Amino acid sequence: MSETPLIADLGTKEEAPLSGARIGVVTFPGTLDDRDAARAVRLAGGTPVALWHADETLGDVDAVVLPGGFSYGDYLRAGAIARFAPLMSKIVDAAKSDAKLPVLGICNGFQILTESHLLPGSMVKNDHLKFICRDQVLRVENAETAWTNQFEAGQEITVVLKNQDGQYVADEKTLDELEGEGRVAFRYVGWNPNGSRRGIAGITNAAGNVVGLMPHPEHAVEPGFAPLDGDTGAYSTDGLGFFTSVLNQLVGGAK
Amino acid sequence: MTTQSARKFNIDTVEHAGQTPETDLPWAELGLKENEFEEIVKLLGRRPTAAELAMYSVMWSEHCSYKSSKVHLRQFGEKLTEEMKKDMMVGIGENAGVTDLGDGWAVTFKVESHNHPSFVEPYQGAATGIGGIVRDIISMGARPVAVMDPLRFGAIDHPDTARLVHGIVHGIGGYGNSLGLPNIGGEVVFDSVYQANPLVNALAVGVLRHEDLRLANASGVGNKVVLFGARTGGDGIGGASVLASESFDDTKPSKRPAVQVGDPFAEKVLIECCLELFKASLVEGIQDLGAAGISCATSELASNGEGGMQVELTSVLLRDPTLTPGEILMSESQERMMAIVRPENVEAFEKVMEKWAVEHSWLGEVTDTGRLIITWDGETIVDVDPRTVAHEGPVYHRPYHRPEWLDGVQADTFRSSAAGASLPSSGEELKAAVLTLMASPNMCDKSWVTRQYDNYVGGNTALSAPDDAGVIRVDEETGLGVGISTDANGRYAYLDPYTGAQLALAESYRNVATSGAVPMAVTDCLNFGSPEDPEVMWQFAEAVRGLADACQTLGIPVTGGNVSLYNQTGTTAIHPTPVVGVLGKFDDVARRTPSGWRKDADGQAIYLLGTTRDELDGSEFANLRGHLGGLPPKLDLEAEKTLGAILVNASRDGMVDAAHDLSEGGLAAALSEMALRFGVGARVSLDELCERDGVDVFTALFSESQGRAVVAVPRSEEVRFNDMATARNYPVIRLGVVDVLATSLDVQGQFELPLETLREAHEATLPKYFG
Amino acid sequence: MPRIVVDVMPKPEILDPQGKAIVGALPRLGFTAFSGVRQGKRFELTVEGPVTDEVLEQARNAATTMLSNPVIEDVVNVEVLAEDAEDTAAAGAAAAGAEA
Amino acid sequence: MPRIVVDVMPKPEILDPQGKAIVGALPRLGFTAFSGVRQGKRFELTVEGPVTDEVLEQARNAATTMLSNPVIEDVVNVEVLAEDAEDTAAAGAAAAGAEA
Ligand SMILES: Nc1ncnc2c1ncn2[C@@H]1O[C@H](COP(=O)(O)OP(=O)(O)O)[C@@H](O)[C@H]1O
Ligand SMILES: [Mg+2]
Repeated sequence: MSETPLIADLGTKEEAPLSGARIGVVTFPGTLDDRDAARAVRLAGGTPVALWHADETLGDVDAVVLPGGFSYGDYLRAGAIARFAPLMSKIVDAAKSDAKLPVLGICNGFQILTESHLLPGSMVKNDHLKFICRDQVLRVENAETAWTNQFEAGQEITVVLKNQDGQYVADEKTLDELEGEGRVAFRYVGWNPNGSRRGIAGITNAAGNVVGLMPHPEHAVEPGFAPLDGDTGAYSTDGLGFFTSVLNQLVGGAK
Repeated sequence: MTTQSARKFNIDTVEHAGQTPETDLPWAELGLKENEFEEIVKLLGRRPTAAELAMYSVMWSEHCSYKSSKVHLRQFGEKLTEEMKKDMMVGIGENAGVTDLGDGWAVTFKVESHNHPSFVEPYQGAATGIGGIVRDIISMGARPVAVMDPLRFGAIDHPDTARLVHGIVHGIGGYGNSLGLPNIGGEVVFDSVYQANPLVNALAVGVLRHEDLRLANASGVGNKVVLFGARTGGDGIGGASVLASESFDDTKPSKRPAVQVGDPFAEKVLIECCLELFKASLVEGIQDLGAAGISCATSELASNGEGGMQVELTSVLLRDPTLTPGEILMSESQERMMAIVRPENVEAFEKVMEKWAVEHSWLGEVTDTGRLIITWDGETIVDVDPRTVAHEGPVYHRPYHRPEWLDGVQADTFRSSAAGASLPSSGEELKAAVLTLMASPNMCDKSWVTRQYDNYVGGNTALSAPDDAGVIRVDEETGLGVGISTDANGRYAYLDPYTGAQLALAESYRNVATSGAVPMAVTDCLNFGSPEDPEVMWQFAEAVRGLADACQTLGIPVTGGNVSLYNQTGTTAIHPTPVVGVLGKFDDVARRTPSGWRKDADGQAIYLLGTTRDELDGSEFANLRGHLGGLPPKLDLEAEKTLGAILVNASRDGMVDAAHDLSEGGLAAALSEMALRFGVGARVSLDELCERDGVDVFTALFSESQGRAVVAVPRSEEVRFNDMATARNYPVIRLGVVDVLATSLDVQGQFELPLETLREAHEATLPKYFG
Repeated sequence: MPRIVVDVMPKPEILDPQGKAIVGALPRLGFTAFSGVRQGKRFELTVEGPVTDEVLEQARNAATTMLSNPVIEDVVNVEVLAEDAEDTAAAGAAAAGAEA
Repeated sequence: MPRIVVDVMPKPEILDPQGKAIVGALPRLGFTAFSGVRQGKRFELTVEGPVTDEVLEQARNAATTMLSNPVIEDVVNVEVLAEDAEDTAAAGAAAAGAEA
């Protein structure tokens, strides 16, 4: 059988060739996973650009990541106060403009996107009322968006889930619309870890440039610091696909 | 904003104190002893003002002054060798110790207790425990990078335990998760001795570049003193609020919250804001505000620096405008820091505050008068030598003696007791015993707890629960990193506190080495009963002596820690519980060793390092049968060093793919945990081991002999691995092989335990009690 | 079905991080009229039958023992919801609540 | 100083996990009178001066734009706190609040 040291692949820090695309990563007071998101962008071959919530302009970034954390402590509602940051109105405008700025909201970033009404629905407390941190398998339901075009529809990927308010809710009409338009981007596979309606882990807007999800792809990008794939027992770097997808899209690459 | 100078107080000034020597002061209510009060009068040459009394009373409390423990803790310094000092950049005495990692990197870590507040209000008590230790780390100039939480609860089925478990775990997660600090390890132990005295110890670790190191001193005459972060409220002053009398005014509200509420968002902002200050070199000295609040920060900064400081107290921003000066000095409001800033940096400092929307107020400046002068609206209410407040408090040589009951306890060995009769011996009995052990409250799976903690945030966690040590990458370029473990066994320390403390250190050391890190430094949190009980004091003295001696033998220094006394209800003290944290270094965390074998490890050889003796006294097995007596396992520190070196070398040279130390629950626990880690089975035989060490199968499985570890060795490395152990004269024996197809732990000739059965038993316990 | 409202607020002397975060954000949205905000909890308890004294007493007890943490919170109000009050008489043995 | 209360409740059609947990726990403590529980939020906004119509309007706006999320919550009440009402007249330009 295999004689290779189990952890050997950690040493190889191959980074993808730089594409030159500039991906903004926004920091709000209370943001936690901003450095992690920047690392993921870099490992995927993009150039991370730090953005500050109070900035008045977006600069010349080609896409934006709203990372995880507890902006303003999530004290009022997750993402509720961050939504009013000066930079958010710029992001909302750019996302809705003809240029269709690609925006990815991860965890707290997803919550900010729903609070901003860029994406429908909202998140409430996990049904078991506890914070949960686990390795999570997702099914990619829509592989056509700016952030998922490097996956295959139906593909199962392993990333990290960690949150307190991760239960996705929306009224039945909205849910039916999301399903009908193929806008459910990711679904939990197996046990539903937070009671989300219809097992929804992430959604996209109609144009496919704005994607939000509760799990954390930026924590599944580097062997040794990543979740384990349940089948193979190896480290999962499935999260890289999110960032290579947007880089691919930015250079005009088709699926 | 309220200007407090407008407020009507009948202020007790220094001048007034001089004129009214006969005034009755509530020193006893503030916890001072008569001799201590007399000492204060002697130091000042007059009666203290109300504000001075407030300062001395909090700073001379057991918690802040270490008055009962100081004479013993000295040994940690006295027993330092040159070798131990080599990498120690900052030792005991500062907010946290600092260890050099090379390449210009350094690491700081410390463990502290928040036991009593967590019993009163579990969520907030535990949350603010994390908050407090993290501020200690920030104040060294470091970025906090991880936390750990050694916990002790009462009996798992006691009605109050669920309240404490839920609140405390939720509080630790609620605060730590919100700070973006991965939780990389801890302990969960249940024992009825902790019923009304749960232990909530919190450890934080931070990293810094050498040039960012900051100390808590106020140097540079004319430099400014600034208080920043949250506003000051009545937190932690206590319901008594005897200082209401300070204003000789009974119209003010006397209700002061004894409970502090944490604001993790404020602390997260404080972290980022401090790091920006350090990076731009905008602060000269910095001190966190914890116990004793402004009293502590001003007196420590002043006495560590030029020796003088002048502060105007009405400049402090308040959350509760009715606070008296004494209360402001005592308040333990969270999420505050005090810093010393050069005048030319004031503007830049304010820019950083503005960026992060952190409130701040300039309180005064550093002087060379040797006096700490605090004014209230210009009138002097404190005029003291800061050293007498901060460092020259009372020191007690409390009487101690060996408890008379100890001989009886030590004579009551497990084998000789009724509990030790009819031990499992058939394969079926042994199998049942392993299942019972692995489902027991102390040995069961802890993921009900650890799943509530973020262990991924930061992207640098290389190992966390359930591995032997938490491992954090420090430098992304080189992979430089650290591994940390915390351990304590209160039952061992009860049977013999000297050895018990050493065993805690040895286990922690072994855990760190098992993960592949070279042990470098120690932090400790000494949780004991009342120092006024000579028998408890003896336990304390013995534990400190044991720990200091063992550190010397192992060659690693204690760089910081904390003492928590009075953990007792009535005359019943908790087991002495010296929690020991060991920190080790990795040149490259890519080489860290997980505590179980993976799916691609089929056919790897399983070896046991070390010797198994008949050592069941104080063991988890004895605990299952409700027995506690005899002597704890023997400890050979030289053997532990050798074992550590073998494990570190094996990891560095890629000779082992998995390793797990043996501690509570012995070999039975180690093999079960290794198989469950990634759900991969194994076939082992204990025959050769039993023959070599002269023990029966039961003893081989459940003895808690020290100096042992199980490793999985790839076939290609077996020769090298054996040679290395033999060259060092360390006992090593091949137990069997990893078997990916086997879905069980097969102890040949004895029993075959399906992993599913084992997992179910192991994982069901905490959910059963806590939902 | 009648509902009983229980209002719980953080004790005045206790730090309220929630309220603090909100009060900091309000002016940025142009809401400048407020100098302080405190955030508490409001519970609505649905009662099956009529709200007897015994039921109200249960609500008061639940408020202090379970719905609030007396160490850091005060129960500031326990009352029958006015808008339900007229139903109350008619309520009788209505069907079970939606949430049970 | 006068305070304005804003009450926010989860929409009836949105499952309220906290309310559900409470309704499950109540009977275990002997509180059997309640068939449903919903947990919402209560905000108390402190006003510096008198509560003018303009101030109340600000409170209503803050309630719908920031203090609640219309997708999942309803603002069920915005009113001046009764117990403060008598102070209100007298309040005038009192000193600043503690929480700012
Ligand atoms: N309260 C806790 N917080 C975080 N991790 C914990 C906690 N309790 C236990 N763990 C982790 O669970 C694992 C098993 O704990 P324990 O049996 O005490 O380890 P060991 O015997 O190796 O010291 C370790 O990885 C430990 O760090
Ligand atoms: Mg271990």
